[in-house]
Amino acid sequence: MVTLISQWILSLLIFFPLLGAVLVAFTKDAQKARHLAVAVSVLEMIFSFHLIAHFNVDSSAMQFAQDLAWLPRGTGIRYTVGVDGLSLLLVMLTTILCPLVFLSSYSSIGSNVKSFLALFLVLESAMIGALVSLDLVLFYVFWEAMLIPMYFIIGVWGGKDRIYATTKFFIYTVIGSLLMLVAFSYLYYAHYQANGIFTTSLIELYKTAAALPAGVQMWLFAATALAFAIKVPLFPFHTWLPDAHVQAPTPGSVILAGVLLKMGTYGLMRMSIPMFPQAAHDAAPFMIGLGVFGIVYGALIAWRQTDIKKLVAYSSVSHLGFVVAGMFAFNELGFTGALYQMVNHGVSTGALFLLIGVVYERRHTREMSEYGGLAKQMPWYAFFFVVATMGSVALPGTGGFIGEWMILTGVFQVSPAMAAVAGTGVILGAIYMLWLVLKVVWGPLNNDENKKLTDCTPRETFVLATLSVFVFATGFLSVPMLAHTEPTMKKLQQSVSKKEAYKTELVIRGTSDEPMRVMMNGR
Amino acid sequence: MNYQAMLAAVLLIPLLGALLNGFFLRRAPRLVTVTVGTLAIAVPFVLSCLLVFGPVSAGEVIRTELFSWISVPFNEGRLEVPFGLSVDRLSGILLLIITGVGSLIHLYAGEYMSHEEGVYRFFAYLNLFVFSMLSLVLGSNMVVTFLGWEGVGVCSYLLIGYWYSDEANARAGMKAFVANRVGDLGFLLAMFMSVKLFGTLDYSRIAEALTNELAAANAPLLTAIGLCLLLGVTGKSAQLPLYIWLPDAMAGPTPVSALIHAATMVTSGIYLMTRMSFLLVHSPAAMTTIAVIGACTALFAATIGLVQNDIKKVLAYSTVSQLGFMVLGCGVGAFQFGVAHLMTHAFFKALLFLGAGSVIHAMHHEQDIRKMGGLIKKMPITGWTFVIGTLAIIGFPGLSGFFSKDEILYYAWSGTFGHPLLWVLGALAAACTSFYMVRLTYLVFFGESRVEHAHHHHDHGHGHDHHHHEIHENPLAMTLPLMILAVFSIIGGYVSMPHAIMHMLGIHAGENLITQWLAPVLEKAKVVMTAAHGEAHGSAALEWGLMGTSTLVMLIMSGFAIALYKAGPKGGESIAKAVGGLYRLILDKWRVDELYQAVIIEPLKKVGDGFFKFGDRALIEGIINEGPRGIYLVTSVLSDIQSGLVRNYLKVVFVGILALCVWIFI
Amino acid sequence: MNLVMLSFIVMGVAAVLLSGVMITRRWPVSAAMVLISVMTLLAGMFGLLDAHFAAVSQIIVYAGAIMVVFVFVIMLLNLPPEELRYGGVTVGEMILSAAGVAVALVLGTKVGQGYLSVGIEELGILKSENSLALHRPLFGPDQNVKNVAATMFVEYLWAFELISFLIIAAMIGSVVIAKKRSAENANAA
Amino acid sequence: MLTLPELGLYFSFLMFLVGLAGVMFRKNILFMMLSVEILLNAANLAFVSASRLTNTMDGQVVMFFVMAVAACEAAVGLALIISLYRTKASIEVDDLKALRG
Repeated sequence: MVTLISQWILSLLIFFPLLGAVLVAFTKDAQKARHLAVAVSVLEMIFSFHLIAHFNVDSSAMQFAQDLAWLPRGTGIRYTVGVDGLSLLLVMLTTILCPLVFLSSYSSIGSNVKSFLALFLVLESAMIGALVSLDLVLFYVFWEAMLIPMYFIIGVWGGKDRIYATTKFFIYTVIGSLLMLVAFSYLYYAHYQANGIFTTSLIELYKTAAALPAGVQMWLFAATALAFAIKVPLFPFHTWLPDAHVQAPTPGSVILAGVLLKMGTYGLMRMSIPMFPQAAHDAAPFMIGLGVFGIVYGALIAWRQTDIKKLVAYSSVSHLGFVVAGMFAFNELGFTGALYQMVNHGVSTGALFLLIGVVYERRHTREMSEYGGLAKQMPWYAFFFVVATMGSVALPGTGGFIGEWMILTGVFQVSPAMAAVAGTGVILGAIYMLWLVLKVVWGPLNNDENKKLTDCTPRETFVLATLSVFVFATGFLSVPMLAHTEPTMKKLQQSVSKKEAYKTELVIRGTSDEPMRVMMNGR
Repeated sequence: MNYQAMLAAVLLIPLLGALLNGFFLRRAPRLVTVTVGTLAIAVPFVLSCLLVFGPVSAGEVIRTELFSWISVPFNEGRLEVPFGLSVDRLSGILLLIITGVGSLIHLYAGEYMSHEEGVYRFFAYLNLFVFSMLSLVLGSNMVVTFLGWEGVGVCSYLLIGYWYSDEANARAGMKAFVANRVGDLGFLLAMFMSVKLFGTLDYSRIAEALTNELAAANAPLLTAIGLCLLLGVTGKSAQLPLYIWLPDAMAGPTPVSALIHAATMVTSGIYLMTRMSFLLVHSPAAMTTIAVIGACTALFAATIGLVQNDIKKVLAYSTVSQLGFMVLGCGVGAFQFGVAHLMTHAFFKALLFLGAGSVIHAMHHEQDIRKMGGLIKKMPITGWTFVIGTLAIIGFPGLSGFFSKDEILYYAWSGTFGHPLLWVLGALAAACTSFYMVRLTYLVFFGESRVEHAHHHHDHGHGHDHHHHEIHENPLAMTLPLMILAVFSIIGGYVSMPHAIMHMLGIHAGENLITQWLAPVLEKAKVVMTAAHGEAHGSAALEWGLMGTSTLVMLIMSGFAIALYKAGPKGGESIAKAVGGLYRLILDKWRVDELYQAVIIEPLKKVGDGFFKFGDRALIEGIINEGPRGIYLVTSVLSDIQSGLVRNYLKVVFVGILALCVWIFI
Repeated sequence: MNLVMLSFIVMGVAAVLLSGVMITRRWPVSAAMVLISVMTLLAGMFGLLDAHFAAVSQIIVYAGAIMVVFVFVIMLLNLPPEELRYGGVTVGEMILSAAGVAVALVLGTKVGQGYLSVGIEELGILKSENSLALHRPLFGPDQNVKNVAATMFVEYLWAFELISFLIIAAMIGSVVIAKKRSAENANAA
Repeated sequence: MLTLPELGLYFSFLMFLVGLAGVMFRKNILFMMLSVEILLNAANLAFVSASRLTNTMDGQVVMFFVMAVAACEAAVGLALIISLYRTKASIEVDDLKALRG
């Protein structure tokens, strides 16, 4: 029974929200649709606990794998999904963040509720699909499918300049992903030339890609890395992010910061680096440089913003600079830290966007100068704000510290100077985040508008309290969490540092006494 | 109850207290809040006494690991960072100071904050602070120490900005946090280097790994670690160039200033240097830098203290200056006397701050010493204990400050890394200390009363409406801590009695108490120093000479201060006028804040603006937006070809077909 | 040069020439009539190519049904003479026509050498294992309808069904397009 | 050797040229549509010839599909012509410039 569930769990996770989206679309009442969406996402979360419960922490294989025929046989394009240490945490982050986002949408989304919820469920489906797919075409389909709901979420429910922002977001991302498609197509053909069969299986193409000559690898690496770097967003491809964040509705911002940006860094770690180890090595100094420069650049710009959302958006640029720098250090510390930091950034920045949403719904402005002294009027709000801030500035005891500490330690082993420069990001991070807190939470309560503000509702309190617990839980429980990722990270590190192909396999459950390997039929 | 559990309890009870006060006792009566807050520190104090006077004094090191915090594969092995606690003799001293002085201050604060609303927040922060401070000193590896290191920074941030309704307070908190963060970067870098060099962050493992061969092979790296640690110390212990946050931190409630910004948090730098002494002594360059920074800070801050008129500001600069002494002591290799001064300073500076708080409380938040005077008649306990504190800090013979400070000054001249110049700087600083402390005490407690009896409104955002203008002594909850601290301020110094005096008194125990106590901790450092530089080159005559000189200087300066301010605060004006420009410069604290603002903050802001305007908006957005515009230009030309006439399009198709035919068939 | 070949060539030439005549007619009705004869000629050619079913449906569906619609519409519109002018032919169009004729002539000289069907084996249609032809039941060479049906309802079933949807959609669409205007006109009137 | 299907292909080419000329040169939509029918017939001839050439039935099947599409095209196209004529009182193709870039 467990094996059966394990075999189908990922497909369930992918398609259950899709089913939910259909149901939500046919609901009559907006309020009922909201309840239904929450129920669907909570169920999805409960399903996803199966992954944690039955994940084999000693294995780096692709677990819970399923490999079914999809497109006609000759094309070699199959429906292949699986989870390993790299994607597990991000899948969990997605399934846990989504119910919170749906809860937050009760008050932030007032019009076209059903279409919003349906689109959001489609988005969840696509995100999980992109995280678990092990077939390049399948991945590409989900990758692009993420774009469409987000395009509408920003474009329909966004702020004043939403059309500009959403178009920019769309064009940036599509340009990147088209280049990625070209690289995938090249690989597809290169594999055919080398082995005489067509396949888009990621596991097979790891081997093909790593065997390509360095020059070719560099081009392919550049094409895929560009696609992912735009999504991350890495300096200098980040300018879509502030616009998109500022215009997006609160739930959109949360999921954009919480999960969508992680797709870029996930892609780098899943595709670009293990596929083209030689090229990744050659490009590493450059990528670390971009990441580190992005840290300082994003932080300095964030400091000078007066729009709260823009400030947090630029802080994302800074934080994700850490992630990119960490993974290109090519040691376990860097890889693990990068992955952990993705999760932490999702939690703390998600919380910050939710917090901004709370006051935005009450005051309909994002200007820092409009606020001030909220601690007096909204003590719990102030508490959550400070907690989220502490998570964001990587205070020891929060997950951000573990992530940044690992990243910086990892980078230091490779390039002390870069680590030192990146370390200034820690200082600058404190400056801009505390500046935000100073201007919003502390200070005198001067603005009369603010004197009418009410503290968080029970629903908001629940959402924010959950995230606050996560901020600290990730800070102290890193060992049990990272135990899931360790074999994968180790393998990744080994294959990359030796510039060998990344080897993995599909299994239903990772336990060694389970002989149920998925057949690699037709390959 | 075994010792490991006790150790864990010592750390966790304050955290429990913070959680209780922060979440569950929000609506509880004040008495409950205060009791919980105080007990959360007092119980660990009792446990600490059991620990320190039990196994630790017998030479044991108690260790316990709460859980595994970070564990990553690293260079074929693993980098394990457990949440480990250990208490040895060094952390034992700190443990007693934190919980002991902490309990007294909590007791005091319960009364001091009696007019405040929502005092649960204050006690939650304070308990959290004690938790952080304890994890700082109890951490068995650098990461746990760093947890406390940053944790105390955050609590300090929250407590300085406790009265957040005034933005200046919140700003002061932010300044403290950011300045501390700059130092924290140094600590972080030191950690990274330790990982690279030793592959572990556990203090005892590092000590094992650091052999003389390794040290010789990695001398530059060790110097770098030392300097990075020093950066951390300058941030946390308010040394040049990062001291600027401490005077502003006086915006917090006075018990906070006493606990955090005098007795505990700011001394964590000294703790760290002593903890890492075995490593620092391998690098003479780092040690010399530490000593110079300490000496310069001591003098620099003391000069500012000379002219301040805010009672807490004077004490703040005095704290910076005293911290400079401690750093100087560590820098010249006399770590044990740095720690001894840390301890005596914790007593007398906490006493002074609490005394100042008592005055402020009685005067309804008046802090300007020009508006005080003659208070000793109205507040005898506060007054006389304050006098004891003053005598202790200026090094009046027989009181605690005399012993610890003179030992530091002696080693500044004759220590392993000492130099007479360092002594000169230190002695000058001590002279200034005598002057401004006596000036402060005299202006506040003696002479004519200059208290304004007119009703003056003060909007601290925490106003209380009962205006009894009669100044009177505070209740026992506030004076009891003063008296206890006064006793320790008198006797605390005997642990570091100089050799010369010991000889004179006929004590032939070899070393003084503090040296004996800390000998296991500093053993490795001493071996290294002795091997490289030989025994310290002092003599009894030198010791007597220096001691005499500094006592003489102290007496002269104190007398000078009393003579100058006998007639009230205007006494100094003649001198101020004589050196006009210099006076104003010092009154403006050498304008260091303004310098930083102009040299660091403003340029960084400009860079941020520049990045935003030219990098993001002009350059990247320019390319992004102009690119499509260029394409549009081309396509608009092309689109003019699209006449809209279907037949024309067909002609193009026709041409295409013909071309295809020609290509294929002909 | 047997009789089949000869009649095929005659019919082909006639069809091409009549097409030329058709596009130069001034009156739409006569053009439609010429087009019907072209289609009939093509039906004959299909028959000679052994596509008997195609030939029959060419006459019934094309010449019969589709062209009737055309004629019906032409009658319905009843265009005035000034709507039916030829319009000038530009120099560029002349050159294009000349080029077309030239290519056609050149190609014509090559037809006898099997130029059009050269390399048909190399295309691999018959060899490829993917070829659908291999899996198809073949009835005799004279059982054209059976063969067409076997292919259409086995290999092309889905396409066939989709085409049926297309026809329904076109039917509804044309009704809607033609009707909407008249309803609006009625309102305007 | 001259074969029947090959000739058929050639004739289909010629007819296609003529039909294309019709679509290009006539400015009347009705004539254009008639010319399109010639184009489709030419394509049909090519399909049937190819079917004979390769000895498969696919060409003929596709021919039926083309026929069906032609029927749709005629129905929709003629409906459009009617509605166009009603609004613009003209079926001159040069009067329709909505596609202009």
